[in-house]
Order: sequence, then structure tokens, then C-alpha cells
Amino acid sequence: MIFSGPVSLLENLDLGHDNFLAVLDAPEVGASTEPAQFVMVRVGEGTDPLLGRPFSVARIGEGPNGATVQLLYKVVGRGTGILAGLQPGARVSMVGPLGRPFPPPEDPQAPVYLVAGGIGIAPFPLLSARLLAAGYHPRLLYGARSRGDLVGRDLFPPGIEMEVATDDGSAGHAGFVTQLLDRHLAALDSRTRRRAIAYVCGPTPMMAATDAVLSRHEARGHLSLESFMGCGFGVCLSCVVPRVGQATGYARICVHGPTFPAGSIDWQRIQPL
Amino acid sequence: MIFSGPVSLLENLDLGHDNFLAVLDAPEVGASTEPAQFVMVRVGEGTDPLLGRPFSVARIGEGPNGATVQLLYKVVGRGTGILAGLQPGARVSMVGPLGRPFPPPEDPQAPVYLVAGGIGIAPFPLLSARLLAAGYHPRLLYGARSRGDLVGRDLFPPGIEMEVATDDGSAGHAGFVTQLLDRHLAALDSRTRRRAIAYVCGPTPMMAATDAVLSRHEARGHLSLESFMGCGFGVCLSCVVPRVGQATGYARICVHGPTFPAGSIDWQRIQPL
Amino acid sequence: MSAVDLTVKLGPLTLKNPVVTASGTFGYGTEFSPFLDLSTLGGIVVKGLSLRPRRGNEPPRICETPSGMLNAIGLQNVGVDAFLQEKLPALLPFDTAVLANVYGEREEEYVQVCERLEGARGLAGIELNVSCPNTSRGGMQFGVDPVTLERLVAAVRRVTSLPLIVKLSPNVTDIGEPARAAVAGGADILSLVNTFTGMGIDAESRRPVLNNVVGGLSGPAIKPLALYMVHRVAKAVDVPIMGMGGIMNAVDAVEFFLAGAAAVQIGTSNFLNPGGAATMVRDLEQWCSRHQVEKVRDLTGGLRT
Amino acid sequence: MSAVDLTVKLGPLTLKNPVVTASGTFGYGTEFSPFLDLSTLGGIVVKGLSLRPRRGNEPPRICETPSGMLNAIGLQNVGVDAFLQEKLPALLPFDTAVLANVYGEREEEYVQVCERLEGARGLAGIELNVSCPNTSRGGMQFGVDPVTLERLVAAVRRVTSLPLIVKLSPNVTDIGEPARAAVAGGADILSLVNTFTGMGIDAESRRPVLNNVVGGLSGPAIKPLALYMVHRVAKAVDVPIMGMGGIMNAVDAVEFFLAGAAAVQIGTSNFLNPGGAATMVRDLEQWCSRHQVEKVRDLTGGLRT
Ligand SMILES: Cc1cc2nc3c(=O)[nH]c(=O)nc-3n(C[C@H](O)[C@H](O)[C@H](O)COP(=O)(O)OP(=O)(O)OC[C@H]3O[C@@H](n4cnc5c(N)ncnc54)[C@H](O)[C@@H]3O)c2cc1C
Ligand SMILES: Cc1cc2nc3c(=O)[nH]c(=O)nc-3n(C[C@H](O)[C@H](O)[C@H](O)COP(=O)(O)OP(=O)(O)OC[C@H]3O[C@@H](n4cnc5c(N)ncnc54)[C@H](O)[C@@H]3O)c2cc1C
Ligand SMILES: Cc1cc2nc3c(=O)[nH]c(=O)nc-3n(C[C@H](O)[C@H](O)[C@H](O)COP(=O)(O)O)c2cc1C
Ligand SMILES: Cc1cc2nc3c(=O)[nH]c(=O)nc-3n(C[C@H](O)[C@H](O)[C@H](O)COP(=O)(O)O)c2cc1C
Ligand code: FES
Ligand code: FES
Repeated sequence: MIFSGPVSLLENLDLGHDNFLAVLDAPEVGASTEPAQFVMVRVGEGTDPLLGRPFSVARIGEGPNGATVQLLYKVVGRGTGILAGLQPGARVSMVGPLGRPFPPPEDPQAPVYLVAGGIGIAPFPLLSARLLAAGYHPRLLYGARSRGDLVGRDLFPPGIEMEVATDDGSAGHAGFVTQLLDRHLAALDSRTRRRAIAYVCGPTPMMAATDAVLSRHEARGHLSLESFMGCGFGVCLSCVVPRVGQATGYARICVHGPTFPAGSIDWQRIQPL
Repeated sequence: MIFSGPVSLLENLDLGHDNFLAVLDAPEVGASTEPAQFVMVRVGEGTDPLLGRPFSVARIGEGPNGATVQLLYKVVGRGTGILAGLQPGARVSMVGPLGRPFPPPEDPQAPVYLVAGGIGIAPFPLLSARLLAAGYHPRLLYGARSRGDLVGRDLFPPGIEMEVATDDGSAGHAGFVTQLLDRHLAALDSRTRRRAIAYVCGPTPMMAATDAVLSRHEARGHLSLESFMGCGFGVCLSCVVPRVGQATGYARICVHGPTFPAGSIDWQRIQPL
Repeated sequence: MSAVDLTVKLGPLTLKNPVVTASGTFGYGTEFSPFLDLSTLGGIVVKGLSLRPRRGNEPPRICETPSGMLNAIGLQNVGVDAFLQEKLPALLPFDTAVLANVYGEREEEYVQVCERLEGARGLAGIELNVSCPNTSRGGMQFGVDPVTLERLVAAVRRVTSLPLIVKLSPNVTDIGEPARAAVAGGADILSLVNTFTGMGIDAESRRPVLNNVVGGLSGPAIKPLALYMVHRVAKAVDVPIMGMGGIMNAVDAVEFFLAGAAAVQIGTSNFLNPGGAATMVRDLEQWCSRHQVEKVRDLTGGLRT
Repeated sequence: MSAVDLTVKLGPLTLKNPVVTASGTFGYGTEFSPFLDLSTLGGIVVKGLSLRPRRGNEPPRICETPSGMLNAIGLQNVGVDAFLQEKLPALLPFDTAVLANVYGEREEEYVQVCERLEGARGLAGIELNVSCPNTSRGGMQFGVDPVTLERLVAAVRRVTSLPLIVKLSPNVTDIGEPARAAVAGGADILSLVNTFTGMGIDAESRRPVLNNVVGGLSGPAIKPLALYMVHRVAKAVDVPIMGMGGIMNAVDAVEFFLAGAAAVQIGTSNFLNPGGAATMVRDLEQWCSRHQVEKVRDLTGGLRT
């Protein structure tokens, strides 16, 4: 069974630059969530707004009733705006966990890169914790518009190496995070490079660019995609994305993804949101 | 100008039996409200629920920015349910003050009765304060279903004499509050009785009954009426009530009332809500 | 902020800005004086006027629905004569276009009301409400049958020299048909939409919420339907359009302009945000300025498809 | 709590309870197994089936609106053959009525799909979706022209022995007309409403939100309109009705029964509350029990006017 019901907000921390961390009392969800899985969250007392919004589970914590589900989110519109205004004690509806998690690297020797763009950082604290526990040494490459947008770095477990990039050069590498990845992969010898694996989450253009970098270096990777989602579990058919080699059909991001292997998305056929 | 805009909730006290006291930071409204005037309050972040709900101003207090507006309300449906769930710091929309206040007794010797049924108690703390300040000695006759429903008595200024009635006899007179009024008026000599004035607020059947008692004793009175209200300031034409002698038209409760002189409402033509 | 040109020209009717308040939601105008300066508005459409005063339906007359409301006021109004004597003169001091919304149970009633309005000082135009039951045709609405509609509009056209707006009912299979009929009859401008027929039921009492059983749905709930209809009518006819249905803010208004409206009307929103129409004028100006739109009229029909 | 009889009989179709999930909002059924026991439902209407698989429209395909949503999925589906081979057998273990929603671009396509469905094990009935553009009539919907509709229903009636439900489009002037036409053609049951035509516009990009430009509005926003149409159809025809449009809880369902529906379908609600249809069955039983309603079917048409 997948959880569906009301949950309580325990904390709602303002991280600055329109970013927040919501801590929700959701033991059933927390107990079974894998990295890159998401939850649908519905806010408001009435039917406006009507639909849930998808959020990756950023971290699983400990709360009064068992696991808490922690969401790292950015205010971009009405749903996230209302969420940001809620006080501890408020209730929201949650459905989850949903979607296919990032698969483990499988190769214990694999160099592992976590490539995050903006609020695409969200799934990586949980993934990092799981990778560290499994003996991997992931390196986080984190790009954002500006220094202040590099939120959530203290949600990561100790022992994660981080490099940052900003569009405006206010922190780390001045430029795109894809360039950091490119550099790293280029520095590997070709055998190691083919064992390398990248986990990627960010805005669509950044993921398309990262996918190209991975393919150029023949490295493996998994991308966690975004889209408007009406349901989150495969029935509204709203979240479709064209897959390579499937000229006549679509994948549904919510159930076939949100994670897809690098090289499997037909970026050409995606319309800008 | 009449105030229209967002205001902050300072306190939201649970008084038991589904009754609450909301203290709102609304200096402009508080500064100009007269007894039995009301405000339209809209809750929720979206457009569902859509319309405001009318509430009498129960008391005007002192707050950080000047006057506060205090509403004594009972949870009966969605709007009041959402209001009751709000935490201090939340914002609601308010329009007001609206409607015609209870007119003063004018006759300094008049025996003054305040007749309240259930949550109809709401306008009387403010009215009491104004009457006391003007040198009257109002007597509150307060009826409710049961002892626990007799809320808000501690909102009254000291010096108000109170008598209560409950349907189930769990406090005060066992029976209707109209019977208390009837008894009081009957005990007056006929000259004093004709100087007596009652201010009445409660459910429609209680007000119709009180109106009949007043007319029987030839006493004066003013009733504060209820109705569904779409706007609160006279334009949606939803709050109409038939007036005596106006076979072809209606009064609008929001602008011609909510207070009407005793004897002016055509109760026969009112449909049960 | 660069100055934005907010004026719009709808055929013979020029408005200082495209924000007009909708009939039945703005009283006779002055009710809103405590909330806004009427002179900030592009125009005001007053409550529907009939030949004689009407008391309207028995209450309950409105019912809240998800993001909307149903109303069955039953066209309570003071009648055209009282309007001319008491209501219209009160609006003379304000710099805004006053439009009379006209209602009739028979074609002759429409004509008679419009005859009385002819030459009235301070009246900028007439809006025909054709969504009312046509008593001579068994209660069917005037607005749903193109033949009846064209005849009605032509009859009114003959007696009025004022800009003539025909307000279309959305309760039709293809709103392009009455749109073309109204234009053929002589309408200068089309306004749409009026309310959608709906119903509320109280499960506890097992009774309709409205005494009238059915009522008209307005408010944000209908916005996507109204937008579509404006888009459709803009393709069907060449006259300017006043769009309405659930508009709550300046961005909603912009959406209606893009769909093809030259001006918008604000209805239900006035009930919950009585100063909102004036705010919308300011916000619209700011929106245009922020988006480098020099003339608000340039937005009309600007949808990129 | 006294036992409530929840069974309803809709002509040839008997349901264990009146809560049915609506086409296009419940996948092929098994997608909901993680959320509820399918055997608790009165019935399941699967996603609209065409003769061949269809990939549907380009995204974006949905758009949120006040208390509603627009969709233009474009009837993405696996096609009738894959349905019979893969989807229908997966539903055999469940004690619920499986209904196939059928879609065609031409009359012959409807007939062919229904022919294939004939005799399929575990299929309780067919629901014709006549709200799709009729490609042989220039894109006009089958459901809006009574003559075309009656012919279509009669053609399908000839090839199927299954209970035949015709699902009406609300985008008409008077829904009584297609209702009568469908019954004349041989419909056993009418279901209504399908979605209302609407449109969303993004003011920033000045583009329609949906790639398809227009879409169908569903959800609580349309509930008052749907209730009215059910009420109207119940007066126009004598066959049983499945009512739908914005139903979110058991009280909403009761309102539809009172308006004249014998059963209800739950659509958009499934997206936000995936276990909701099952909860509604329980809540409905409790509502009836609390209100001394022994048989839920006694509510049908019980509106007091
Ligand atoms: C699997 C998945 C996981 C996600 N995880 C996170 C997360 O952990 N933290 C986070 O902040 N955000 C995350 N998002 C994005 C998040 O869902 C959107 O920001 C959110 O839905 C916007 O809702 P809103 O009501 O505030 O905006 P709206 O008012 O609905 O829309 C504002 C703008 O955002 C766009 N938008 C709406 N929904 C989405 C969406 N799902 N994806 C991209 N753009 C959208 C709209 O097109 C619109 O332009 C995730 C999205 C997906 C699909
Ligand atoms: C001038 C005026 C002053 C009022 N002052 C107070 C006050 O100080 N404190 C207080 O608790 N209540 C007051 N009321 C009543 C209050 O407005 C309603 O209880 C409230 O609107 C119910 O809203 P809801 O959303 O909770 O209920 P809904 O969900 O809208 O409705 C629940 C039920 O309440 C009924 N109802 C809705 N609105 C009203 C109404 N305006 N009057 C009577 N019944 C209604 C509905 O018909 C329905 O049966 C006042 C009403 C008026 C007209
Ligand atoms: C209470 C009420 C009364 C109305 N009365 C009239 C009227 O008299 N004449 C008319 O043409 N339209 C009338 N309308 C329709 C509105 O003018 C407008 O067309 C409709 O409400 C849609 O716009 P909105 O969603 O912004 O309210 C009325 C609407 C409401 C809500
Ligand atoms: C995403 C989506 C897809 C739909 N697909 C179909 C369909 O394939 N066939 C059909 O007859 N109706 C379809 N519908 C219409 C619904 O079955 C239902 O008639 C409508 O949504 C109104 O009910 P609701 O308000 O409860 O959603 C679809 C609705 C939605 C929201
Ligand atoms: S979000 Fe509904 S199918 Fe993916
Ligand atoms: S509440 Fe709108 S006219 Fe009285």
C-alpha cells in the first residue's frame, strides 16, 4: 500500500532566497522512501488549489511518531507559496512514496557524481546518506544562479565532498555545473570513466546538457526529471515525456521515472515549460 | 471610506462547545464600529470558499497598532471551521464596519433589555459598554441550548446584570429567553413598560417570538437579523427580508439592517433557512 | 515606470481604461463610493433595468459553490424610470462610462426600455441582457436562438443611437452562432459571458438551495470556460469584445485580452473585494509597464498559438 | 448502525453500490490497487478505448484552474485489443463491474470497437464517449447533434448485447435533446457529464497552457452545472442516470442522487485522493444509516421542490 492521507507539519524553516525546509510527521512514508522518490503534497482547506504538487524527499529524520519526511522546496507559485506560509501544526495531504528511485551504482569501484542544479539539490541528501552507508564516496557538484541559491548544503551527511558553481561567479566555479562534471570526467582515465556514474537533478535544460556530457564521455548516469503532475501515480497521463526510440509513445515521468537512465530521453521533442 | 483589506489574527481563543473568540489587528475598523455593526471576513488562500462571512463586532480592544476587533463566533460550517483552525499570525480579509448600528435608547429613563439567543450574544458586549458609558443600566437576558453554550459572558463590562435561560434547564430558567423578557415586561407598570426598550439578536424563530412579546407589551425594540450574505454592502441582493407593509419589495439586511425596529419584519413571509 | 496608454476603443465606445464593472454586481454604482473612486474605472454597467420595478425572487437567492456562486436574484431593480430620475444623475459627477443593462420579457419591453434611455444625459451605451427567459417563447432564453436574437437586436437598434452591446449567454452549443446573429442584428460590441445555468442542493433538507431551483454560476470556477468562449467569438466575428467570467486580478484580465477581448468586466469579484476593480486598473498599468506593453489595446488577441 | 442496502439497478446493469470510477481518471483499474481494494467499488470505467493504440497529444496536457482542471490528453490508450488481452484479465479477480469506455473518430470505429468487446469475459457494460470530435463531420462532437447521435447509438446497439451507457456532453444548449436521442437510439443508461470545453492562457508567455489550446474542464468547479444537467435529463427521459462532475465526497454523491442519478461516477477526485472512491462507499453507507435511508436507491430523484 502507498500512504495517502493528512500529515502534520512539524517545522517549516526559511532557508532564505525563497527556499524552505518542511519537516512532516509522516512515519509510514518515511519508513519506505528510497532516494529520488517523491510525494504529492496538497495544501489549502478548499478545492483551490485543487491538485497536489510533487516534491522529492530530501531527508528522512526522526520525529515524535517515527520517521519524518523532510522536503526542501523553493517558492515558485501558488502551491509552494501557500506551503511556505503554513505554521507548525498545520496539516497537509500527502500521497507517497511515489516513483522509481535512483538505482544503486552496482559497481563498488565506481566514481559517483551527484549533479544538482538549483532546487534539484532536493533528492541528494537522502541519496548521499544511502550511498555513504553502502560504502561509496559520492562527490556533489552543485550549481545555482548565485551564492544565496546554494541552499541545503548542511542537510548532507558529513563526508560528502562538494564543489559548487554559480552563474554569476559569486561562489565556486563561475559557469555551469555541467562544466564541472565535464572536467571531472575528462580527468579520469578512459577505463575509470566508463565505470563512472552520475546522478542528476535540475531544470530541464541543465539535464539535457548533462545528458550530452555523459554521452560524450560514455559515462553512465541517471536523471531525475520534472514535469507538471496531476496525480503522481500514472493515471492522469499529464507528465509524459518522449523517450529515445519511441517515436510513437511517451513515458510517464511519475511511474516510469522520475529517474531515467542517461541517454533515454528524446530532448529534441520536449517543449519548453 | 470603509476598510477593505487583509488583517492579522492576533489570538484565536477556544471557548468550548465550538465557540471561539478571534482578536484581529484592525485599527481602522475598530476605530469606527458601532454596536451591531458587522464585518465580512474571508478565509482561505484560494477562491474556495469564495465569499466573506458576516460577523458582528463583539468587542473593541487595544492592540499593538491601535484598536483590535474581536469576533465571537460559533463553528457551523466550512468558513467558520477554517477560521477556527487558524493560528495567530494568519491573515484574513476583512470589509467593514458595515450595516446600521443599534440606535441608542434616547430616553434616559428607559429600562433596557438585551435579549440574546445562542451566538446572538455576539453584538452585546460592545453594546453594553456603550450603554454603560451613556449612563444606562442594561439587563442581559441570555438564552442557549445548554449551560456550555452560554459563552462570552466574561466579555461583558462589569456592571451588567445577567439572567440566563437554557432549553434543557442546565442553567438558569428552564425554557426560552423570550419567557424571561415576557416576565420582566409584565412586571413593569404600564407607563414604564411603554418606555422599555429591548435589543434582540438570535436565531430567526427566537427573534420572531421576541418581536411578538414586544408587540404584545407595546414595548419598543430593535432586532439584529441574520441571513446569508454575499457582499455585506447592498449590491448582491441576496440578504433580502420582507418588511411589514411592503408587499411588493424587500429590505436588504446588510444595508437597511442588520438592525430593524421591532414590528417591522413580516415574519410570515420568511422561509426557514 | 513609463506611461502606459490604457485607453481602448470599442467601435463607437471609447473607454479611458478597459476595466468595467459588470451588471448586477455593482449596484447602481454609488454603493461602491466608500471603497473606491468611481472615476478610476473605465466604465460601470448598472444592474439590469426593466420597464417597471421588479421585486425579484423569494430568497434564498444565492448559493456558494467551489470557487463560484449561483444566483437567482430574479432581476430585482428599480425600473428604468427611477434609474433615469435617481440613479443616473448621481453618476454624472464621475468620469467613467455609464452603461445601462437592459432586460425584457418580450421584445417590446426591450424596445420600450431602450426608447426611454435614448438621449439620457450621462449614458454612454446600452448592454442588452439576452440571457433572461423569453416569456413569449415558453421561457427559453432570447440569447440561445439566433433568429430570435437577431430580430431582437435589430428592433433595439432601430430605436437607439447609443453604442449597443449585446451580452451573450454561454448556455449554447456554439457561442459563435448567437455572436454572428447579434452582429447581424446591429450590435456594435459583444460582451460575454453571462452566467452558466446551474443548481445547488442541500443534502440535509433534500431541497434546492435556491428558492428558484436553478441559478446562474459566476466567479473563478467559470474562468476557463469564459476564456474559451471569448477566444471562439473573437474568431467568429469582427466587432470588439468585452470579456468576463471569474476575473479576480489584472493577470486574469490580461488573459482575456490575449484571448481577444478589448475590455473586461469585473463581476463576482466586487462582492468579496469591493475596492478590487480600482486596484486592477493600477495593477494592469504596472503589468503593462513591466512587460513593455505601451498600449493595453495591443494585448487584444495577442495569443501566440 | 442498521445495514444499508447499497445495491442499485440501472436497467440491465446491477451494481453492488452506486460508486463507480470515471473514465480517464482511474487508468485500467489496477493502478489503484496500492490505494484501495477494487472490490469495494460499485464499478470501474476504464480509460477510453479506440480501435488502435493512440499516443495522445503533445504535453502540456493538463492545467489547473480554480477548483478544477483542464485536460487535453488526446485519448492516449492501449487500444481495444491490448485492453482485452492485458488489462481486462487483470481485473477478473475483483468483485466490481468493469465498464469499457469507447471512443471513435467515425461511427464505424465505435461499431468495430464494440464488436471486439462483445462476449469479453468480465465486461459488465459499454459506455460510449460521444464528446470526441467527429472527424467525418468536421470535428464537431458526436454528442451535440441529436440526429448523428441517435444513429451512432443505434449502430452500436445492433452489435452489442452488453448494457449500453451513453455518456453525454454538457456543451449543448439543452442537454435534454441529446438525452432523448440517445434513448431513442437504444441506450440503456445515460451518464453525464463529460467535461466542459475551456481554455487556459499563460499571461507571461502569451501562449495557451495546453498544447492542444482547448481542453475539458472537470472537478468541483463544474459540480453546480453537472447537478443541474442531471436534474434536467432526469425530467427529459426515463432511463437510469449515472451522474458525475466534481464529486469529492459522499454528500456530493447524495446531491446527485437527489437530482435524479441512480449511481455516480468519481473522476478528478481520484487524482488528489486516490483512496477516496472506497472511502466514499463507506461514508455513503454511514450517511444513509444516519439519515434513516434503508436503500440508497430511495434517494434517487428525491429532491423536494
Ligand atoms: C518528481 C518531482 C520532484 C520535485 N521535487 C521538488 C523538490 O524537492 N523541491 C522543489 O522545490 N520542487 C520540486 N519539484 C518541482 C515542484 O513540484 C514545483 O515547483 C511545484 O509543483 C510548483 O508548484 P506551485 O503551485 O508553487 O507553482 P504553480 O503555481 O503551479 O506554477 C508555477 C510555475 O511552476 C511551474 N510548475 C508547476 N509544477 C511544476 C513541476 N512539477 N515541475 C516544474 N515546474 C512546475 C508551472 O508551469 C508554473 O510556471 C519537483 C517536481 C517533480 C516532478
Ligand atoms: C449581520 C450578521 C452578523 C453575524 N454575526 C455573527 C457572529 O458574531 N458570530 C457568529 O458566530 N455568527 C454570526 N453570524 C452568522 C455567521 O455569519 C454564519 O454562522 C456564518 O456565515 C456561517 O459560515 P460557514 O461558512 O461556517 O457556514 P456555511 O458552510 O456557509 O454554512 C453552514 C450553515 O450555516 C448557514 N449560514 C450560512 N451563512 C449564514 C448566515 N449569515 N446566517 C445564518 N446562517 C448562515 C448556512 O445556510 C448553512 O446551513 C452573523 C450573521 C449576520 C448576517
Ligand atoms: C448576483 C448577480 C447578479 C447579476 N445580475 C445581472 C444582471 O442584472 N444583468 C446581467 O446582464 N448580468 C448579471 N449578472 C451577470 C454578471 O454581470 C456577469 O456576467 C457574470 O457574473 C460573470 O462574471 P463574473 O464571473 O466576473 O461574476 C449577475 C451576476 C451576479 C453574480
Ligand atoms: C484527465 C482526464 C481524462 C479523461 N478521459 C476520459 C475518457 O477517456 N473518456 C471519457 O468518457 N471521459 C473522460 N474524462 C471525463 C471524466 O470521465 C468525467 O466525465 C469528467 O472528468 C467529469 O467528472 P469529474 O469532475 O468528477 O472529474 C476524463 C477526465 C479527465 C480529468
Ligand atoms: S502525474 Fe499523472 S500520470 Fe504522471
Ligand atoms: S449581502 Fe449583498 S445585498 Fe446584502
